[in-house]
Amino acid sequence: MSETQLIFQLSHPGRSATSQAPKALSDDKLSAIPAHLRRKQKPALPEVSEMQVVRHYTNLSSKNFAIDKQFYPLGSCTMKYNPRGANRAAMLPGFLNRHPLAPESHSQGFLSCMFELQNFLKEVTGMKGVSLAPMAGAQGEFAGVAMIRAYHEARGDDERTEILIPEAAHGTNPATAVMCGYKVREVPVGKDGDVDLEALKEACGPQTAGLMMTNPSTCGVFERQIEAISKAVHEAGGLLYYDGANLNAILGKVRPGDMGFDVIHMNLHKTFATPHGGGGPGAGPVGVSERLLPYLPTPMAGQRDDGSYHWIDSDTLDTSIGHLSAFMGNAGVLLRAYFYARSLGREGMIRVGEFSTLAANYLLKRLEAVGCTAAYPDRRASHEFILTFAKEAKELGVTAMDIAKRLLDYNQHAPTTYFPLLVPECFLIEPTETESKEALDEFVDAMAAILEEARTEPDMVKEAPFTQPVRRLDDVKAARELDLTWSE
Amino acid sequence: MSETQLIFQLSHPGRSATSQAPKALSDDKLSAIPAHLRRKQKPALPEVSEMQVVRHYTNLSSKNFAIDKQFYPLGSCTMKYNPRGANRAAMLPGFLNRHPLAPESHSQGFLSCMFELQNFLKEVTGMKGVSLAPMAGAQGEFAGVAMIRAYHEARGDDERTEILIPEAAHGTNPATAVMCGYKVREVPVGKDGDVDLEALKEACGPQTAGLMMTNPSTCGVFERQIEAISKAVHEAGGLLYYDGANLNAILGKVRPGDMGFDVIHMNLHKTFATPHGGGGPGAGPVGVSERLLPYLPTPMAGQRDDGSYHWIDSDTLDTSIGHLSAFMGNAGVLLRAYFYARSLGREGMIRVGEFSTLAANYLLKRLEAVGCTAAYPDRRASHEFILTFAKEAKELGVTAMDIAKRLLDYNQHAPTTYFPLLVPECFLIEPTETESKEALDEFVDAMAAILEEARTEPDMVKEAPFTQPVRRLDDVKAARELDLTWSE
Amino acid sequence: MPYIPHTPDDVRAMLDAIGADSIEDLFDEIPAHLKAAGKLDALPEGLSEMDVTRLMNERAAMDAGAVSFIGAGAYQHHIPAAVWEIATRGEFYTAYTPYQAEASQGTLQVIYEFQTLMTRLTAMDVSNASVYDGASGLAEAVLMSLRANRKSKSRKVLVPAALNPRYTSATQAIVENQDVALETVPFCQEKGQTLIDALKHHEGEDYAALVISQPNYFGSLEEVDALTDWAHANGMLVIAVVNPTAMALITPPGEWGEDGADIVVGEGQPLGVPLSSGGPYFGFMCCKQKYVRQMPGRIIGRTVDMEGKQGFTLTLQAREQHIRRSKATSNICTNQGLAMTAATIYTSLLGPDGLTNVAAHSHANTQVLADKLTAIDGVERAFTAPTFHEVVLTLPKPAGEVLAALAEKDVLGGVSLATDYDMDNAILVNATEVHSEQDLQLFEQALKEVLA
Amino acid sequence: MPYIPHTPDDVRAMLDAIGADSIEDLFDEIPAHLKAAGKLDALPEGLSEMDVTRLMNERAAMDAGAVSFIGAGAYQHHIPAAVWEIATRGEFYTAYTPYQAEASQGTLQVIYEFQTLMTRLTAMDVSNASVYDGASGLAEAVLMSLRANRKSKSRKVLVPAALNPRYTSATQAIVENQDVALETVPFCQEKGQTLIDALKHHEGEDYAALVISQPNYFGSLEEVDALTDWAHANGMLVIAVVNPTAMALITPPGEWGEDGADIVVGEGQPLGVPLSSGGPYFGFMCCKQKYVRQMPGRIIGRTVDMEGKQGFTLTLQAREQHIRRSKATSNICTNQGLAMTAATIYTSLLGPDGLTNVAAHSHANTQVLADKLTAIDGVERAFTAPTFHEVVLTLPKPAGEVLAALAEKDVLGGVSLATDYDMDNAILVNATEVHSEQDLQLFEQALKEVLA
Ligand SMILES: Cc1ncc(COP(=O)(O)O)c(C=O)c1O
Ligand SMILES: Cc1ncc(COP(=O)(O)O)c(C=O)c1O
Repeated sequence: MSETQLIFQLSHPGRSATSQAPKALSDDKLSAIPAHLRRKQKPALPEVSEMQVVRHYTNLSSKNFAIDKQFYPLGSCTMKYNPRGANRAAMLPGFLNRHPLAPESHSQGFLSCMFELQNFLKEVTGMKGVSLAPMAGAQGEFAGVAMIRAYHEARGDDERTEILIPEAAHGTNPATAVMCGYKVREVPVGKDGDVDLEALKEACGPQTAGLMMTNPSTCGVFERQIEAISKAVHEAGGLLYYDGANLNAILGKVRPGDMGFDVIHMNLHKTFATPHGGGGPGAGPVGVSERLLPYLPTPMAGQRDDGSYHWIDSDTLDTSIGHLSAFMGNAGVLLRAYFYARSLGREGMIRVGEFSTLAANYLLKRLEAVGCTAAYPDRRASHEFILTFAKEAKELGVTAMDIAKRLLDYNQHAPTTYFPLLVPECFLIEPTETESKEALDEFVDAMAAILEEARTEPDMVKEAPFTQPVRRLDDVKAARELDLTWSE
Repeated sequence: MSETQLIFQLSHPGRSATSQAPKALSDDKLSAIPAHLRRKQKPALPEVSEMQVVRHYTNLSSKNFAIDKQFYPLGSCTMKYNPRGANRAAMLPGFLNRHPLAPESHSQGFLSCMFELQNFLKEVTGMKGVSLAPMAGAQGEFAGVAMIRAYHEARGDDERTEILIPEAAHGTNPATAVMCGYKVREVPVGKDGDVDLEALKEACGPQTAGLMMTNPSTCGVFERQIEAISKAVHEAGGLLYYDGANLNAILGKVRPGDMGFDVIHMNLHKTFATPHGGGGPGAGPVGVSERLLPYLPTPMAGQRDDGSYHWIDSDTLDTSIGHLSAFMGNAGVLLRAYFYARSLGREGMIRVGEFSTLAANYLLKRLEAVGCTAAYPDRRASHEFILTFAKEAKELGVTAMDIAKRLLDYNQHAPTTYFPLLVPECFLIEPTETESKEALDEFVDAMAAILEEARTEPDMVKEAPFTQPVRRLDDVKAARELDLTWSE
Repeated sequence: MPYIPHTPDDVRAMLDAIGADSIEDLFDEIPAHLKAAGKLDALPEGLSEMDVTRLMNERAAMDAGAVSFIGAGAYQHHIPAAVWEIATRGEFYTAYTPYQAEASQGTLQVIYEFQTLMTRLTAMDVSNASVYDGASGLAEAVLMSLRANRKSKSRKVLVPAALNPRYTSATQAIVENQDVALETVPFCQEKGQTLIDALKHHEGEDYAALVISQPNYFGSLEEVDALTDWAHANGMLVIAVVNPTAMALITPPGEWGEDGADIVVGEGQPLGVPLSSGGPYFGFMCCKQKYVRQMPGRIIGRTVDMEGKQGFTLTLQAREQHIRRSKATSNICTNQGLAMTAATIYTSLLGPDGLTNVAAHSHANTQVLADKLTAIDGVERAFTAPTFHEVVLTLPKPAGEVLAALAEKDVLGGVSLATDYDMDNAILVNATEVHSEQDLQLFEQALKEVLA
Repeated sequence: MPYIPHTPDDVRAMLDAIGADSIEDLFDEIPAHLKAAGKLDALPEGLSEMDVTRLMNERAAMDAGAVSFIGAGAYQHHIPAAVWEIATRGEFYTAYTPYQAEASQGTLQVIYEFQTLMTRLTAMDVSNASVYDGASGLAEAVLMSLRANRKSKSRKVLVPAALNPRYTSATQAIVENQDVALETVPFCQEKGQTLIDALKHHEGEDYAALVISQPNYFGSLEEVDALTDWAHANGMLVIAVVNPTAMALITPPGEWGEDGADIVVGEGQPLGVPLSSGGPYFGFMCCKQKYVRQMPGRIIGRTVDMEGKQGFTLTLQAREQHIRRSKATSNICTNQGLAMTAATIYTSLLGPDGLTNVAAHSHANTQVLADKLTAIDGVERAFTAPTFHEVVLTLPKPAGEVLAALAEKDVLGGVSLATDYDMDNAILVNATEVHSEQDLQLFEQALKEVLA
């Protein structure tokens, strides 16, 4: 069947989707380009008809799981419903056709949305200032740690070389610290999912630039000692970075600013319901406390006394860590987040934390009841929680990976697997507030069935999936015999 | 799995997609509605969340074959590529939000498109006037035959009670004649697919109001005696109706007006590439010769001397057969057709007939080469052609229906089956000009494989399909135990 | 070549397989002197997608920008973004009639759900899968009533004058070919309703059906119970013409009078279909179970497959033209499937509460608008009957003149009743949930200026 | 509750299963005095989809209506309708990173095709699946060059002054944290190009890489062969920053000089991504095979499944942060997948000829525009080097003033070079295939009036 062909295999010399481009120009119109700079051979792009393209990518799309089609409880990713109204609004021609360098006279509509969004984010996080510039969570982290660095440097406090990171942290945290020129010191996490406070205190010192942490943590529990941690780091002269990937859990309940964080990033593609696009784009705005205001990345939207809006750029904010991209960030994502914020409003925001937490705790209890093992059975779940299949792996030879693959056969996207690293054979499960109780129950039913299968037909489970476009893939071959582009 | 549930089965009392509608109003705002006219119980519509709706209908959509996904050679339906640009243009807010009764001052953009489209259609058909009002082919037929009736009546020629229709004709033709108050007399078709001219001549008489025919006919061949037929009917005082469902075959090659037809309808959802929408909407404009101009259905777009556009309605054209719908027809379909006409232009229009005919003749020859039986082996195919599986049905017990179902397993939509009625066990196959040679070859391969299966595993073929969301359905049960709405 | 994939090599190979020298040879059965090749001089040159798009952008922009209060059978409502983002998915948008049921379960289930939705909205037993629009749907209903009313031999149907005149004229244009006559029932000039009194003198006469419009063209609510019972008492079927949004608030036709209406039709456009200059909309059509075999149009049934699994399929095809040809209930073939799909998504999204809120806001906004406008000197409500979301106002000046002056101010103030009802100074005005307080004020202000 | 499906009954049942009395109880591990409940006073009330849509319609309309000639790194091109109709299909739009390969073959194959497309456009060996944008991509490339250039111990990279200043500043902001220094190479004030002469005095010094921008910020075409060979001769890697549309006409970096560029980055926006105020765009990144393990970002490989069937999967993950954590090549995680998907569809739709035509029309239109504008008294081309689709013009008045006056006439006449290059009277102007002859005349006319 044609679906597995590559677009290049459909190519046929001389074919083209003629009406998609202007007609050919005679070569004399190109005489201003010196011959030695002209491309010798046209690029070997596919030569296909319009219908072939439409059919090819329509068919490819149907080989994806997606929130619009399946429950997708990918922990730490907040795969909630992406309102279609947000897509329509962000795709309005006035927004789509606006050049990023359009003059302010022709940007008041867009700027007003950005200005308000900054304010909404300040309010829900309890921070003093927000910049929307970072293009994803990791870039938000980068901006945050770069601000911490700029802060210390501005004070001449330049012995600080280390960032503390709990071992459960997401990989972007240590990678970011390094990108900002810091060494990483990992802090152990206790049996109950909270940071080992004593170890942390020991790690703190004059070399400590700051601590990066997520709360609720990537263990799916709320870090109860947050105030003690904050105190320890601050007393050592370090700053507190909040990785906002899990903000969904506490929206409207606790604010990072109130917990003592100095700088945070938010993942709008998680908490603010913007789509994940098969890998992106996201948006990772940063919020800061008073003392980091001067360092926020530019540009930001500002408002004049007469109510008009303007850009705040590095020329006026010359202490800024600067631009992180050519223009102003992922504007289209920000517009979708703006739509979401306006449709939720105050009451809606508060409900997000409540109902995502309700869903997670319900799902956890039900899964425990059908025989799953919680990693932190004595803790409340936040908006997500961890199961461990260490027992199944040992006793039945059925791993978390096997169960994940088998879930696909039940038309359920698998949760995040093998993260955080400190829990063996784990699932990080995040149902979100937008899934119905029935959807949660169906997932429980699937898990119960799979656990039964693991006991009775472990070999079958180890060979799953059976219903997807491909069977389990040979990742080793993929890495050993690199095949990264197609050739005839 | 959840896909087979009905939207009603997802319903949960009190659930709703809250942001999709305005907030509830207090009952006193409704006090102007007398209590005895108020609905007692709210209608039992589904109570579901926004995501449930999006997920449900997204998943349902994936249970369809469609041109965007498969080759779809449904004879007589011209399933060609539907340009996505046409969809975008027709969905522009200025068009979508225009009320059908908006004043002409606020309709010049829309009217200009309609006026030009009328002219394009006149030109490609060789007719003297065109009305865009009919909403599909069958309504176009209705308008056409109603005009024939109005013409005879206006001349006091009211003994004409019969419409002649070749037996190969589409069911809408006789049904239309009856809706216009005529009796139907069927005219036999010869072994070569042409009308039996002698029989036709015999059938003509003072009772003949007109003849409805398709050319190329629904036998997939060009009616070679068209001029003789035209002469016979005209001499008997009848008018000639052209069913334009097959216009794709001759676009730019022959014009119905030049063949002597007095009135025609076009299926823009076929020839002009507008989408078929899972059953519609279409658009069935009618074109007429000089003498039927006074009877065209209203409204039509006209142009004033100053270049501005206006509506021609029944108040100014009081001989019109009138309105066929509340407003002006399927405007959105007409805009898509307009887009298509503008992007094809003159040269493009001519190519349609050429390449749809090329594709059909190629496919026919290749299918014959792999063992298929053509119904009219000595004729050129038009843009479509007929295969008959009478031999397979008799010798192997494998019917056209079985082969059609098995094609689905090969990811090919089946051609039209069992039409026209006069050819036993037939496929009417229309590949269209937008399918690549490779797509045609794949269909040939599938057919060759199925013919082989019919010989070696006929029972398997009779049980096909195997790969679709359901196996073969019990149509008898469906008709006997009517289950037309869902109840708890 | 736009949309045509064949390269010169392909063409050569295909012609070789056919055994023809040129494409032109394939047309050798066509009498040479009929060929039009090279004739299409009135067609412009083909344009790229970019150029057609630019052209149509300009055209569309010409018609945009006004605030409209025109209703008269087509209504502005907020259409959730999900509706058309899903309806225009290729799988719905580029499929055709589900003749191959196994490969069309998506569309088939949508229709089955649609049928269920419509019967629940109207409180009827069965529904078809759409007819062209509300007006042609009424014509189908009239013809159907002749077939269904076995007690009557009449080819006459009673139609209220207060019915949308576009429905009357389209129905007339369609049914007169079969010598069916529509007789008009006048409305009460004071109330703007159809009164039993006006029917009295038809008692004892044979009519196949009485048409009842709820609300009627003036936006007035009819006394449907009395009308229904009167019709049934006089051997007529009742054909209800209803607004689907109104159904959320108003007694549905299945519950009118003792026995309910027999056939229900209406314009489905308010259920998620944009105004779009008049189409594509869709007509919905429901009836009592006993008349289902007389109903035109496609009907989907639920059944099982070879393995007993639930599935959906076209059923009762013996009513349709592709099977029964000249004996069919109608000639309709291609219907308004995509608009019906959109309506199914819309109605599911709104649910009972959402649709009720839309109806309630439309009603309330129209009341507010009428109050604002009638506060202007010389502007008055024409009728006293309660209304749903449309109202007739009389003006101190000719309607045409006033509407033209309003249009100059980019306010489309409704439709004139001058031509259709000889009410020279009357306009029919509608508001829905999409009209904000500012919109209403804009109209008020503009009318004040125009009448000043 | 918008987007939340739970009814009071559901909530009760769920709490019962948990064994909690109220939702509030679920937060009992959070220190009470930290709780913010009821605090979000600065947030407005929630609005319906209709109201937010209306609001954003109004905002969007405020920014529409001008004709723009601004380029400077983001370019208007016609985007075929198919591109975003397909890219926003739920299956692409609402999926995430293809961690479960078997359930993500759609996205994975798209990326594999994208990788192939980009390597063919740039004539390089391998490509990743996108970085944030062109500017941050350059920062990644600079960091990568330090890892890749084994011969160099330097933490310095040479960057032309004629590079887009936004790229320079973003790169600076990102790499300076790791003590990497960018050294500027001046451009020739007459030609608007980076000349070998300007590099001569760096010979013998240790730099990890030389950045070459083709075209450069002024739209000028650089003598890339000489620059590339010079860099290689001096032990530096070559980082090419290219415009992807230009690739259809201009020698691709893989063919520069003797050995070709080593790393290629650029802004992918021109390939089917709307201007959209600056994002989401996507940065593309290609390199020679031997450096693939130093490349940041996702990479997809083709492999086989258990049954030997072709399939696609994430590969070389050991470069990425989720595996290697602090040893990763970059911290990038979420990338610009959807924009990359759109670009894949766009590039496939246009094909080699279509993209060539787009490039050619953009070039030719810019030439025509420059000719028209320089026919005005006092307006001149600032530089003599050949240009692709952007050109610097000097005006008889300060650029800021002129641009503001043009904007008043709804003509966005380009960007000023005053701040970035102290060229007070210079503007950078772009035209593409979307500009019609009328658009160009409009600019000409407006500029005449402004300068009159
Ligand atoms: C806990 C945590 N932190 C940071 C990130 C990085 O965010 P992004 O992927 O948007 O760069 C993620 C996302 O995957 C995450 O889960
Ligand atoms: C030959 C022929 N005539 C008429 C029609 C009726 O057209 P429509 O379905 O648009 O009413 C068809 C369509 O199916 C057809 O194939």
